[in-house]
This record gives sequence, structure tokens and C-alpha cells, in this order.
Amino acid sequence: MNELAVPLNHLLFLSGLLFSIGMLGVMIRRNIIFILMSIEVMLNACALAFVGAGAHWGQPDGQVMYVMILSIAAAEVAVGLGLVLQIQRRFKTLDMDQANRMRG
Amino acid sequence: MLETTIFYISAAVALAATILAMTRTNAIHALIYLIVSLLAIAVIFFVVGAPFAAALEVVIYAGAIMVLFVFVIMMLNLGEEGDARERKWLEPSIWIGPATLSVVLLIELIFLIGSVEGQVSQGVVSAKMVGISLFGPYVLAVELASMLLLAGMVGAFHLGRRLLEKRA
Amino acid sequence: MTLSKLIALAPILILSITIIVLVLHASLKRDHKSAWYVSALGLLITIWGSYYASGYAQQVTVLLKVDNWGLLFSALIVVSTLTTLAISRDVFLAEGNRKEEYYLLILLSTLGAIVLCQSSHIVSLLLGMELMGIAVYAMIAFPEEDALPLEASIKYLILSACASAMLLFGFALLYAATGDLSYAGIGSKVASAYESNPMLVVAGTAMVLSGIGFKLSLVPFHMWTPDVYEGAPTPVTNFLATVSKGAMFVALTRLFLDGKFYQFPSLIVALTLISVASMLVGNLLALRQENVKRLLAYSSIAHFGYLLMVIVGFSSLKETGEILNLGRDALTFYLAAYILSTLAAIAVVANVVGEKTAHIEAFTGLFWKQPLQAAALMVAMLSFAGIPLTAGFMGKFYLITLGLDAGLWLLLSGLIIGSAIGIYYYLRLIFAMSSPLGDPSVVPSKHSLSWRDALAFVLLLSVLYMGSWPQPFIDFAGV
Amino acid sequence: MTDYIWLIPILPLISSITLMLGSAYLGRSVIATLGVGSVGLAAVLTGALAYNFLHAPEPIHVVYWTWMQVGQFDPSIAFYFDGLTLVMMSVITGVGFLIHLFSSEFMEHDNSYARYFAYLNMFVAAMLILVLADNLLLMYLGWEGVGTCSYLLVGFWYQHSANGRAARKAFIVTRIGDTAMAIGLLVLFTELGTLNIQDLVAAAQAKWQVGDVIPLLICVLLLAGAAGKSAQLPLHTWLPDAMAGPTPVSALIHAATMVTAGVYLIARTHGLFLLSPDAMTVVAVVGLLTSLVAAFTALAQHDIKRILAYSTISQIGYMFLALGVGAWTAGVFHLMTHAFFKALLFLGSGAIIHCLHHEHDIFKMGGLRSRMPVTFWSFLIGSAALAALPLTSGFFSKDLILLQAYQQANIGPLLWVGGLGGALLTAIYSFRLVFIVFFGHANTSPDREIGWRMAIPLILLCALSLIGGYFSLPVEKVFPIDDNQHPDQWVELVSISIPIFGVFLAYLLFLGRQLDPGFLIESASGRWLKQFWYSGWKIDRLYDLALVNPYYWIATIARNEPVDKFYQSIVITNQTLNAALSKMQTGRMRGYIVSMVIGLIGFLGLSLFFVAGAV
Amino acid sequence: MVLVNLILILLLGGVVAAVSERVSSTTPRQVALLVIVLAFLYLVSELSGLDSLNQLQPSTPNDPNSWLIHFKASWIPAFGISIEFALDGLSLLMVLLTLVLGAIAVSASWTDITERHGFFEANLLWTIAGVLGVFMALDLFLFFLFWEVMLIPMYFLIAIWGHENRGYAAMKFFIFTQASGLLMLVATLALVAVYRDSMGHYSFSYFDLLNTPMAKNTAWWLMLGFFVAFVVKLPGFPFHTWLPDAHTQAPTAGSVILAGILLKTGAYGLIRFTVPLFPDAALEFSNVALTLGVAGIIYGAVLAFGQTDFKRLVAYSSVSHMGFILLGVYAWNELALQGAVMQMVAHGFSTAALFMIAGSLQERLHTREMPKMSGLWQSMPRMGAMAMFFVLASLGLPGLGNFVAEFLVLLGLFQVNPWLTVLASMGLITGAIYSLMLMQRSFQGEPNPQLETKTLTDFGSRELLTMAVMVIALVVLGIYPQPVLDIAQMTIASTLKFGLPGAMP
Repeated sequence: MNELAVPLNHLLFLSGLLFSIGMLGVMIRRNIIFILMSIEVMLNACALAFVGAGAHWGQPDGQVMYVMILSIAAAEVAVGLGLVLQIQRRFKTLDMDQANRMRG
Repeated sequence: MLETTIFYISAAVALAATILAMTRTNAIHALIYLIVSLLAIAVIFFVVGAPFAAALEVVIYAGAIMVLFVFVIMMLNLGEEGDARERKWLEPSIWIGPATLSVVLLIELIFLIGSVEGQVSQGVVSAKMVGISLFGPYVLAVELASMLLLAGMVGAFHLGRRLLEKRA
Repeated sequence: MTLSKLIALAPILILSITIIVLVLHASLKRDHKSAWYVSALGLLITIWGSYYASGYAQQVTVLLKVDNWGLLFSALIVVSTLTTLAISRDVFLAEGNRKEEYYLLILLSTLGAIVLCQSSHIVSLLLGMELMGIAVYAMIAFPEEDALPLEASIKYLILSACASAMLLFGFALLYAATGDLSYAGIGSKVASAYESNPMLVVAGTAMVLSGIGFKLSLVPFHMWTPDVYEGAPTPVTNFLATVSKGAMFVALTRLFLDGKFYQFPSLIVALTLISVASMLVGNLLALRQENVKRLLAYSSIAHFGYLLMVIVGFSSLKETGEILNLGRDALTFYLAAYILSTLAAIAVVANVVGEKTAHIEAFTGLFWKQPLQAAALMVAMLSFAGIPLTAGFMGKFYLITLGLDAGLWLLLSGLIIGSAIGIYYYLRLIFAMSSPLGDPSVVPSKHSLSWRDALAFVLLLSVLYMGSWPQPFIDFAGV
Repeated sequence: MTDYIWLIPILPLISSITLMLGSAYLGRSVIATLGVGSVGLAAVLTGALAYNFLHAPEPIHVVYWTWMQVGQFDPSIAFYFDGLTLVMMSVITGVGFLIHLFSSEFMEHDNSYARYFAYLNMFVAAMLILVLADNLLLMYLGWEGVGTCSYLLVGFWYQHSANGRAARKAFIVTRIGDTAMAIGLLVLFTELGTLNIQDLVAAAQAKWQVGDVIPLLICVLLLAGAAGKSAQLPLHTWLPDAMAGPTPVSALIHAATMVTAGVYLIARTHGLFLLSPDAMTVVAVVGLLTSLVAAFTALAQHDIKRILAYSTISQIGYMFLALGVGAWTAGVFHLMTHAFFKALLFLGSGAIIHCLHHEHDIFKMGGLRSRMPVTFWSFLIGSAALAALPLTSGFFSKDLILLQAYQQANIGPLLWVGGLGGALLTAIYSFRLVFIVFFGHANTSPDREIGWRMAIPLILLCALSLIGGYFSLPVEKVFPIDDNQHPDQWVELVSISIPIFGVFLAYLLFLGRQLDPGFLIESASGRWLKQFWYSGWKIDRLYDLALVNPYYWIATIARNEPVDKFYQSIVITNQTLNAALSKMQTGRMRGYIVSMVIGLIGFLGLSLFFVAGAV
Repeated sequence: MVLVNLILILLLGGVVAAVSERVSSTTPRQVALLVIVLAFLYLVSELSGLDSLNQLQPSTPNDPNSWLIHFKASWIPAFGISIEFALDGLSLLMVLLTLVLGAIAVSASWTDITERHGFFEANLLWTIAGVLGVFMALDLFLFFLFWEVMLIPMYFLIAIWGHENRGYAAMKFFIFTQASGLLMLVATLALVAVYRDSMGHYSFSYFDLLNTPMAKNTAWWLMLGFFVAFVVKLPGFPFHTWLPDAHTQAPTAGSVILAGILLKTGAYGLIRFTVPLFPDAALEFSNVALTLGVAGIIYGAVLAFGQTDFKRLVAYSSVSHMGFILLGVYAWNELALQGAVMQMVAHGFSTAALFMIAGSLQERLHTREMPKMSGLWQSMPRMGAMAMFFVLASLGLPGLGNFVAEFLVLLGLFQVNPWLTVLASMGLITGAIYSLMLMQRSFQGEPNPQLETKTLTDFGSRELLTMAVMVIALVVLGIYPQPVLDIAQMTIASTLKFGLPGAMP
């Protein structure tokens, strides 16, 4: 496995690309579930960047960071989906733009 | 030499899957594409020399989190009228603005990251090494992660409880 | 993990034990009142713990660096949580059914905040921040029936998730450039990394700054604050305004100082821009705000704009060490003053308005209805405005001294213009409170001194005491 | 003898204060005795003072306490009494007493009787302080005090706002003169370091030679002050309007005392004026012009008091003329005689108004010769003295002035001719008044006869007007001895004959009607000329257009604080910014995300810019 | 300790007055009067013993023990901040004026406060305590503290008991002073920073900061900071727009205190801090300040003339009179300074009286609009007489205090800038115009038919007594001002040496 000749910036390009796609998803979609999915994509992009950097430096820290990001993502999704269920029950819609009672 | 090509193939697959995931109107289709993209990334992890991370990615990320999503979507049974509504929400007028923004963001990132040199893989960082550092310097981090998950659980429990009572 | 290291971690350990006890307690007997007492007791012991740990200041594993400065702020955070507990007593007691998850969440969040205060490593920063965040999402949406908390909670979740993603990506780039995750490591390697690939380092810091900027609700990232503060129940707003922002700012200072980020001119320019923008936008937004909670949200944006001045000040003070701790003292004093004043202000809002919308009409004639509450709110407002004899003034005094030493003319003028605008809306509230309501004959009802008045009185005294007799606090903070 | 000199001004002052405080509790007779008595007592004391001054004629200087002492500036409250002060004091207290007696009956039926006497006594006290002051600052105190009392007295019947406006006009115009005088004081103190009159005159003579610029400046400023108070040309418009006050007030203030304060000031500081000859010529010219202008205006007036007011302005013009040519004694002498006959005329007109239930227009009066004999004879003697007919006191003083004016160095004869013209006009308008009011058919009939308290002052003043000419003023030590060698015979003869010719002309024009002025008045230019003179050469109109209206206009425009507009603009910008920013808080999360991304792009761009720039 | 006790008496007095409302609605005002008289007697008894006062020996600014009373206790040693009070000639005069006017303010609002009497009197006493603090504090931090704290009770006086538009007026008053106060705070801290750089340790004491060496343009900027803060409070020409609003909306006692004492804190600040701390910067700046002063005089007079509101007219007259003080201070020689101090004292009395009259008019007629009230002398002769006296005082009738002040200022200024003096003396004329207009529009002229004269009660004995105090004060100041001049001389003689080299020593 050791003659992998991939320059670091290609990997960072990939994670950057994924990050911007995730960001785009959050901005575009109005359904909360899709937004949560986009957030997962962004977090995954960061995880990829960390693992890549870890591999580049040959340290386990990258993967430790990956584990932490994983747990954060999991917790977030749990609470997020719980909220989604409540919102579906309370507002009967998942459209994020409906939620604009507070303004000014 | 093989690994490099595998890396680029899986990168392409990941990118394509994510883009498709973002643009699908049907939640389930989007979810499936997302799982495909996660698996592609797991392959990259493996290639890059982080087998433990790859395994985690497949088992937990694709396995647990995405499955959770499927449960919720099924529970909400968005169904057909959900798709029509999604399509309406996706006319060009909505996503043109954010699209330009993220393109600009992308160009900036490419510029900024472009100048980095150095190869990615310095050899395999085995699960053993990760385990040692996890329970070496990062022992407190693990404890804190557990607290974090506890918080997530309590939060989910609180938000979900009312539902169960209603249903039961 | 030697014994002395464990003692150094006293506050964190005690709090975790309390959490576990609470969980067990929930399984045995679902009683709301006893849960409140357990958590209050736990918090008191934590304060004692942080005082006790101050003797054992040391670097505990690569993750946490326990020092007096961190412990001071941990104590302050625990005090804020205690006040939040005190306020939330009757908010949730009224609902009758079993709601003790609330206390669990509060303790978890406080634990996250304390970790954040003492973190010296990216992982502990991340975990602390996320632990604090996740617990707060559920707390905001605690009364899950009514609409506003849900809306506030989902907004906060999504936005804070994005911010964390930005933060993470920034740290990833930094890690890619420097190869080390602890602040000290970054600090030592960042200069050399800057030579080899400056782009990565600068991009990393920019993204980190944006992530943290969100948490501190600085200008381009401030938009969530008013909605979340208004939507969340009042005790949670108090928690958000004091604990989450305070801990985050301490973490930012540690990252900035140990990570030696002050070398990068781009970061300093960015920080200056954010700071001036926050000062002006925060004050301007609050100018004609009718809802008191939203008003406090905007004023907190402005105050963190002022606080950022200290961080920018560090960049020009780095040469002479002596002035460095002037910057640290200024930061400590202003943050402590801000936290105390916010506690006082929101405590009174909770006492007077409870969960109804905190519109300014509810406060008209408060002087004559509830004089003690009105006095506490007035002192809090004056402290925000920076009128002498209040803690806020001493904070502003420090800020201006620092601004003059570091020569931050733009920020100083921003401070002056901001506080000039600020006086208007703080005074507007005081004027509303002092305007005579219909019948002047109503003499304040001589109800017994309820604990709410006691709480308001204690907070009032502490704000005045810190303002009029700051010397003991300066000695303690400066140590 | 000198120790009770402070009593003279204090007596009227105390009586005025008691009258002010106790006005509600005192009966009418008590008020009258108090008011008139205090001035009478002062007159007696002045008489005693005069008696022993004539025997031992050296000036008395009494210092009571230093008013204020700041560094080198230490004016003190001190009195300086010499011949000139004696003359002035005797005029003030003497004529003042008579006028007080007259007004005790004249104002009998007025309901604020006490307030009237309080003001009148306050006025006499202020005038005495002015005259007795040893330094210019104390004189300034008297000066302003007199101005204030004239304001209070002219606006005595405050119920009609017209009187209030006249009083305000009097005060403000004199105030302009006083400010000029104050500036003169400032220059004096800065240059000479003292305000004490005797010291500053000595110091001035030591410091400057004749013809220097600074003495000229000081003298012009003092002249402006004098012109303001004595209603000379530029600042004379207030006196005719000041007739709105009760007539005895006009008699006391606008004939005998206050208006002569300007003359006293110049006489007292003649040492300074001697230092700048052209200042003296200015004084002379101002005097002459004023007398001519006032004389012409008096000719066209209908109101009896306005005629006398303009004649006062004209006569004081003569005094200024005398001072301008250096005839100090003649000036002061004319001041004294003028006080007698002008007070007489005013009191006479007061009597007429009193009896003809407040009728002022002379053409509505007529034929009063038989019904009011005392008033007729007093008017006749007064007018004779005014016109300077031989044997009257006016003749001696005016003649002296004209002779001295003739001998003046460069423009002497010109001044003399002007003076003669003035004398002619004075004769005409004075006797026009007499003929119209007392001869011709009777339009109105007086409803009551004047009591003894009005008759005695008239009679006494008639006597004084006649024998006044023979008094010799004890001022030889005060003024430098003027070598008045007699001009050739014909000059004297002409100056004697002109007034007689004037009276004859008045007789033709107004009584005998032989010389019918009809053709003159009907013609267009004639009518315009009459209107022009009637309105006081349109000077009043000029001041309104140039100063008063613009001031009103600016005040009304600036009423609502133009500077505040600046601060309002700040508030408005804040509010518009607030509106704009709070519009951005749409409540939709999408907006928040976009602003976060924009913030991120901004910072990345900033770092890119820096790094790209640096690398 | 004397000075601290003085302030404590007033503070505690305020609390007692607030509490005493429970007894009955009239006791608070008696308590307030008692407290002020007590404080006055306490001060006088303490001072009579002082021989340094009897021999009027001068107090040099930079050595504290030459002052009458000096008290110093450390407060925040980390920054060299100490509770430092000191009293010398100038501050003694101001303290006495404050106490006397305080008593007058209490008697002025004897009947016209209808609600919350206790809290009103408490605010009154606290404002006075704040002002005393300003006059006596000599630690710049403490001075700034009192400078801001005295605003709060004053704000409440206007905001709670004010008239119809009180919210706006109180807000404007507070923001103007507070924002400019902030400038002063920055200037003070910069001064202390410069002091620390040169001396190595922090100190906020006036005595140490007096002769800190600093670069020319820093001195200029710092002086500007102080100057703006004090000129806003004075009020000087361009910064005066808060005064008319604050005065028209304030209750009678509020206006009396605002005009009588609070304006003097600005003037006191100029004499004590702005010029001695930055002498050469003040010299350069004097021309600008003088032109501002003259502009203030003429602008205030013209605007006063245009007003239809009685109180607003008197407020603008204060702007005009304060212009003289600005001239007096920046001419910076003995005559001008004595004139400025005398104006501070005399103006205090004359405007306090005019505002009392305005207040009693408002109490009786429920309006301040002059067109609605002409010919009042008819029905209220005593008030008319008093109004006439104080109008004459305010237009500078010789023999009364204001004339002595204005003449000294003009005399002092003439030696520095003759042409400006001529312009300033225009103020005498314009002053006469608006003052007499005030009398004409309100007390003289045809009685207004709408006012049914029978309901108008004239001045009672209490009001007459208060007025008598002020009449006597003004007459004594006019005829025999030497005691006040000597006390002021104690400060001015030595402060002059610190200031810019005035023409006259």
C-alpha cells in the first residue's frame, strides 16, 4: 500500500469540493432532512481532510480526530432528527422557510 | 501504482454520488446516493492507509447514521406529493444565488489549497497505533465523547418521548 | 494520571459525577424537586473544586491546561449555571410532569463549557464546544409544544453545525500545514509552516475565525442570535448569553495566545473589521427594539465587538510581556462584568415576564410595581452602558486603557460611537420603567421578600461591588 | 460738613425702597410726603453744602469702601464734590423737588401712586450718584441706573403695550450708547490703569500729546455714550417716543437732568477732550447738526410734548456745540438755564394736559389765555427764555455760546451761522406753540383749575427762568480760564436781533395770518417736506429698516434652533441604518446561512489578498 | 474626612427623604431642607476654624497641603486611583453656591410636585451630592465618576417629574453629557498613560498629573477631549442644543439645579482641569474658544429674543451668559478669571430666580407660552416686581452681581483681544433686548382676556422669602463683591502661573 503517489492537495481538493457541495446543499434545500444530509456531507469532508492530513504526517491523530467527528455527527443527527419529528408533528411541514415567525 | 488509480476512481465516484444526492427530489434516492458516496470515501480511507477509519466509516457512518435517516424518512412517509413539492422548491431562481456563492467558495479553496506540495501516504497507520493514541494522550477525549453521546441521547429522548406517548 | 493531575481536574470530575448521580436518580425516582437540589449541590461542590484545584495548576494530558485563569472562568460559568437553575426553578416546576432531563442537559452543557475553558488542544476544544452545543439544542426546544422554541432550536442546530464544520475544516487545513493539534504545537510550528505554504495556514485561520465568530455572534455571523434568544425559554437565553459565549471567548483567547495567531496581518485586519462592524451593527440593531430579549441579544453582539478589541490588542502588545497581562486583565474584567450584568438583566426579565413575550410594555412603571427588580435591571443597564460605579464601567475603563496603549484608534472611536448609541436604548428601557403608570397612588405591594427579589438584590450588589471596589477582583484575576 | 455728603443720594434711595416695599400699606398723603420730602431734604442739604462750598471753594473727596479690588483694577465707592458737581446737584435736587411737588398733584388719581414716587426717587438717587461719582465705573453705575429708571418711568402705564415699546426703545438706544461708553472705559483702563477721573485726566495729559489717536478714540466713544444718554443725533430717536410717560417724568428726566448727563460727562472729562481737538470739533458738529435737525422737526409737530421733546434735543445740541468749541462754562450755564425754562414748559404743558383731560394735539387747544392765566404766563416766560429773548436767562446762556462759537479756530463762523439759524427756528416753533395754544378761538374748555401744588412750582420756575441768567457758576477752578475777548460789535448785535425777528415771523405766520403759509404747504414738495420733517427726517424709519426689522427676522427664523438640525441629522441616519439592518433580520434561516457564507468568503478572500500580496 | 462626611450627609439624607414619604406627603421636602441646612452648617462650622481661610493664603495647585482641606484614601492601588477630595477657594465658592441653591430649589418645588414626593426629594439631594463630589474630587477617576453619576438622579428628575415632552429632553440631556464625558474619559486615560510612560507608575491624582511632559499634538488632542466635555456641559455654542429642551421640560426644582449648579460644573472643569493640565495647548486653542464664547453670547441672545416659551427664553439667556464664562476662562488673566468666577456665582442666583418665577407661572397658568400671558403685573404685582428685578439683574444692571462679572470679563478680555471684546460687548445690548422682551411679553402689556384674573394668587410668604435671599445675594455681590473675589483669588493667583502666560499677571 505504500507506493500511493497522490499529492496532498488533490485530497484536500476533494474534501474542499465535498465541503462546498455540502454548503450548497444547506443553502439550497428547504426540506430540513436534506439540510441535515448536507451537514453530514460537510462533516464527512472535514473528516476526510483530517484523515488525509493524518496520513500525510503519518500520525494517528488524524484518525482520532475522525473518531471524534464521527461521534459529533452521530449526536447531532440524533438530536436533529428528533427535532425534525417534532417539527413535522407541530408544523405539519418540513419547509425551513416557514419557520420565520421571529423577525426585526 | 494501482492504489493511485483506485484513489482517483473512488474520488470521482464520491463526487458524482454527492452531487446526485444533493439534486434528487426523492429523499430515499438522495439517501442511497449519499451512502454510495460514503462507501467511496471509505475506500479512499483504506487506500490512504487508514484502515481503521475506513472500517468505522462503513460500519458507523454509512451503517448507523444513514440507517437512522432511512428510519426517519420512512416514519414521515413523505411519499409522492413530497417529490412534487421538492421539485417546486428547486426552481433555478432559488439555487442560482447560493450556487454562485459556493462556486466562488470553491475557487477560493482551490487557490488556497493549490500551493500545498507533499505526498499523502507515508505508509499505513494501523488500527493498533490509533488505539494506542486513543487510550494514551486522548483518554480524556474518549470520556468526553461519551458525555457528548449521552447528551445527544438525552436530547433525542426528550424530543422523542412525547411522540411515543401519543402513539402508544 | 497521577493524583495531582486528578485533583487538577477536580471541577470536571465533580461535575461528571453529579451527572452520573442525576442519571441514576432519574432511574430510581422521577422527582423534579430533588433533581433540582442534586444538581444545585453538585454545582456548589464544583465551585469548591475549582477553588481547591487552583493549587494544582498544570498541563493535564495534552488536552487540558489547568491554570488559575481557566479555573476563575470555570467558577464564573458554574455561577452563571447556578443562576440559570435558580431562574428556571418555577418555569419548569409549573409544568408538573417529569422534566428532569432539563437539569441533566444543563450540567452536561456546563461540563462542556468548563472543558472549553481549560482546553489547550483542538480535540478538547471541539469536544467541549460540541458537548455544550448539543445539550443546548435540546434545552432550547425544551417546551416542545409551542412553536418558537422549536424554530429557534432547529435554526441554532443547523447554523451551529455549519459553523462547526467550518471550524473543523479550518483546523484540518491547519493540521495539514503544521502537523500538530495542540495549541502549543501549532504555536511553535505555525511560523515555519507559514513560510512553506502560507496559503494553507491563512485559509485555516480564516475558517477557524469564521467558526468561532459564529459562536460569539460577531457581525457577519450574528443573524441567529436575536431569533434564538427570543425563541428559547428565558433561563436558556441566560445560559446561552453567558456560559456559551463566555467559554467560547476564553477558548478563542487561549487559541490566539498559545497558538501565536497574532503574527498574521490578515487575521488582525479581519478581526478589526469584525470588531468595528459588531460594535456598530449590534448597537444600531438594538436602537428601536421593542422586545427586551432581542435587545439583550443585539447588545451582546455589540459587547463582544468591544471584547474583540482585546484580541486585536494582543497583536500589537506581543512584544512587551508586561502589557500582555494588561490585555488579559482587561479581557477577564470585561467578560466577568458582562456576564454579571447579563445575569442580572435576564434574571429580572425572567422574574418580571417569565415566559410571556418580553415586550417593553411589560416593564412600564416597573419602578413603582417592583422597585427591587427595577433597580437590579437599571443597574444592569447602566453597567452595559458603562456608567461609573458599575462593573461595566471598570470593563470599559480597562478597554480604553488597553486601546490607548495598543494604539487602536479605529476601534477606540468605534467604542465611543457604539457606546454613545448604546446609551439611547439602555436609557429607553430605564425611561419605560420609570414612566408613571396610570394611578400613582399604587404603593408597591408589601409582599414578603421572595427569593426572586433576593436573587435580584444579590446580583445588583455584585455588579455594584465589582464596579465600586474592583481591587480584590483585580488581584484575584491578575494572579 | 463733608461727612453727611453720602446722605444726599441715600435719602431718595431709602425713601424709594420703603415706598417699593410698603406700597400696599401707605396712604396717599404719606406716600406724597415721603416722596417729595426726601428730595426736598436732599435739596436743603445741597443748599447747605453749597453755602459752605462758596466760602471754602476746594473740592471734597470722600472714599467709603473699595468697590472691587482685582490686581491693579480697584475702583472704589467714593464721591468727588467740586463746583461742577455743585451746579449739577443743585439743578437736580432743586428742579427735582419742584417737579416732585408738581407731580404729587398731577398723579393724584393714579392707582399705583407709590410705585411712581418709588421710581422717581430712585431716579434722583441714581442721578446724584452719577454726578457725585469720583470714578467712571461708579458714574457708569449711576448712568445705567438713570437709564433703567427712565425705562421704568416711561413704561409706567404698562397696561398699554405702546408705552412698553417706547420704554424698551428708550432703554435699548441708550444702552447702545452705554456700551460704547463701556468700551471707552475698557480702553481707558487698559491704557492708563485707573478709572478715577482726576487721576486718569492727569495721567492722560502726561502720557499723550495733543492730537494723538488714542485720546481721539476714547473721546469719540465717550461722545457716543453721551450722545446716547443726551439724545444727540445718531441716537436721538428714543426721546420723542419717551413722551409716552407721565409729563412730570418728561420734565424731570427728559428736560432737566438725565439728558444733561452727557453734557456733564464731557464737561467732567474735558481734560481728555482738550487732548484731541478734532474730537471737540466732532462734538461741535454733532451738536450743531442735532440742533438744526431737531428744530426743523419741532416746527412740523402737532403733539405739544413732542414739540418740547424736539426742542430739548435742539437745546442740548447747543450745549454740545458749546462744549465742542471749548466754552465749558457757557455749556454748563446753558444746561442750568435750560433745565429751568424747559422744566417750566413741560410742567406747563402738563398742567394743560391735566386740565384738558389728556388732550395732546395743539390744534385742538386754543384760546386758553383767559381760562388758564398762570399756565399762560409761565408758558410765555418759558418760551421767551427758550427763544433767548433779551432779559431772559436763555438769552444770556445762548448768546454766550454763539459768541464763543464764533471765535472757534477754524470753522467758527460756520458754527455761528448754524447756531443763529437754530436760534431763529427755536424762536419760530416756540412762539408757534404759544400762539396756537393760547390765542385764537377756544376749541376745548378746561374742566378743572390747577391746584396750589402745581401752581407754586410753575411760579418758582418762572422766576428762575427770568433771573437765572444772573447766576455766576462757581466753576472757575474746574475749567481752564477761557480768554473770551469780545468779537466785533456787529456779531453781538446780529445774535441778539435774530430771536426777536423769529418771534415776529411766528406772529405773522400763526397769529395774524397775514403771511399765509398755505401756498407752501399745499404744493407737492411742501407737503412732502412737512411730512419729512414730521417723521423726524425719516431717521426712525431708517433704523427700523436697517436694524430692527432684520433683527426680528433673524430671531423668528432662528427660533427653532438651526444648530439642532445637525444633531437631528445624526439621529435620522441612526434610525435609517436601524431600519435597514432590522429589515435584514428576515427570520428565514436561508438568509442567515448566506450571510455566514459571505462572511467566510470575505475572510478567505482577505487572507488570499494578503498572502498573494505578501508571497 | 470633612468633605466625605458632607457628601454622605446628603446621600443618606436622600435615603431618609425617600423613606419619609411613608410618614406623609409633606415630610420629604422638610427633610430635604433640613438635610441641606445641616450640611451647610456643618461645612461652615468646619471652615470657620481654618486659619488658612481667614488669612486667605493662596493655594498652589500642585502642592496639596496648601489647600484648605485635603483628604486622600487609596481606592484602587493597581491604577494609583485614590479617593481624593480637596477644597480651595474656587471649589469652596462652588460648594457654598450649590448648597444655597439646593435649599432654594427645595423651596421652589414646595407645592408643585404632586406625586412620589419622597423619591423626588431623594433625587434632588443625590444630584446635589453628585455636584458636590464634582467640585471637590481631585482624583481624575473620582472626578469622572461623580461627573457621570450626578447625571442619573438629574435624568430621573427630568424624566419622571418633567412636563409633556420629558422623555426626549431627558434622553437628549443624558446622551449629550455622557457621550462627551466618554471623550473626557479617553483623554484622562491617555493622560495617565503618558504619565505612566514618563514616571513609570500609574497615578490619577490631579497633583501628580499637573505637569506631565508630553508632545505638543498629544497635549492638543487631550485638551480637546477635556474641552469638548466641559463645553458641552457649559454649554458652549455649538453643543448647547440640549439645554433649552432640558430646561423647558424639567420641573422647577430641576431647572433651578440644572441652571444654577450643573452648568457651573462645566465652567469649574475648564478652570480646574482643561487649562492647567495642558497650558500651551490651551494657549493655541484660546482663539477658537474665544470665538466660540462670543458666538455663544450673540447666538444665545438672538435665539432668546425669538422664543415664545418663557422657560426656553431664560434657558437661552443662560447660553448667552455662559458665553461670558468661556471668554473669561480663555482670556486667562486675573481680571477675566475673577469675572468668570463671579459670573458663575451671580448667574446661579439670577437664573435660579427666573426659573422659580417661570415655575410658579406654570403652576398658576399651566402654560409657559408667553402669548397666552400678558399683563400679569396687574394681578400679580409682587411676582411682577421680582421678575423685573431679576430681569434687570440678568441684563447686567450695574450695582448687581452680573454687571461686576461681565465688566471684569470684558476688562480682562480687552487686554488679550480688543476686537473680540467689542463683539462680546454686543452681548450687553442683545441681552437687554431679550430681557426686556421677556418682561414685556409676560408681565406688561394689555391683560390677556382669557386669563380670569381672580384665580391668580400672587407670591406667598415662602416664595417671597426665597426671592429675598436671592435679591440680597445679588445686591451684595453687586455692591460689595470683595469677599467672593478674595476667596476666588486664593485659587486664581496660583492657577494663573500654571496657565498660559496671560497678559496681566
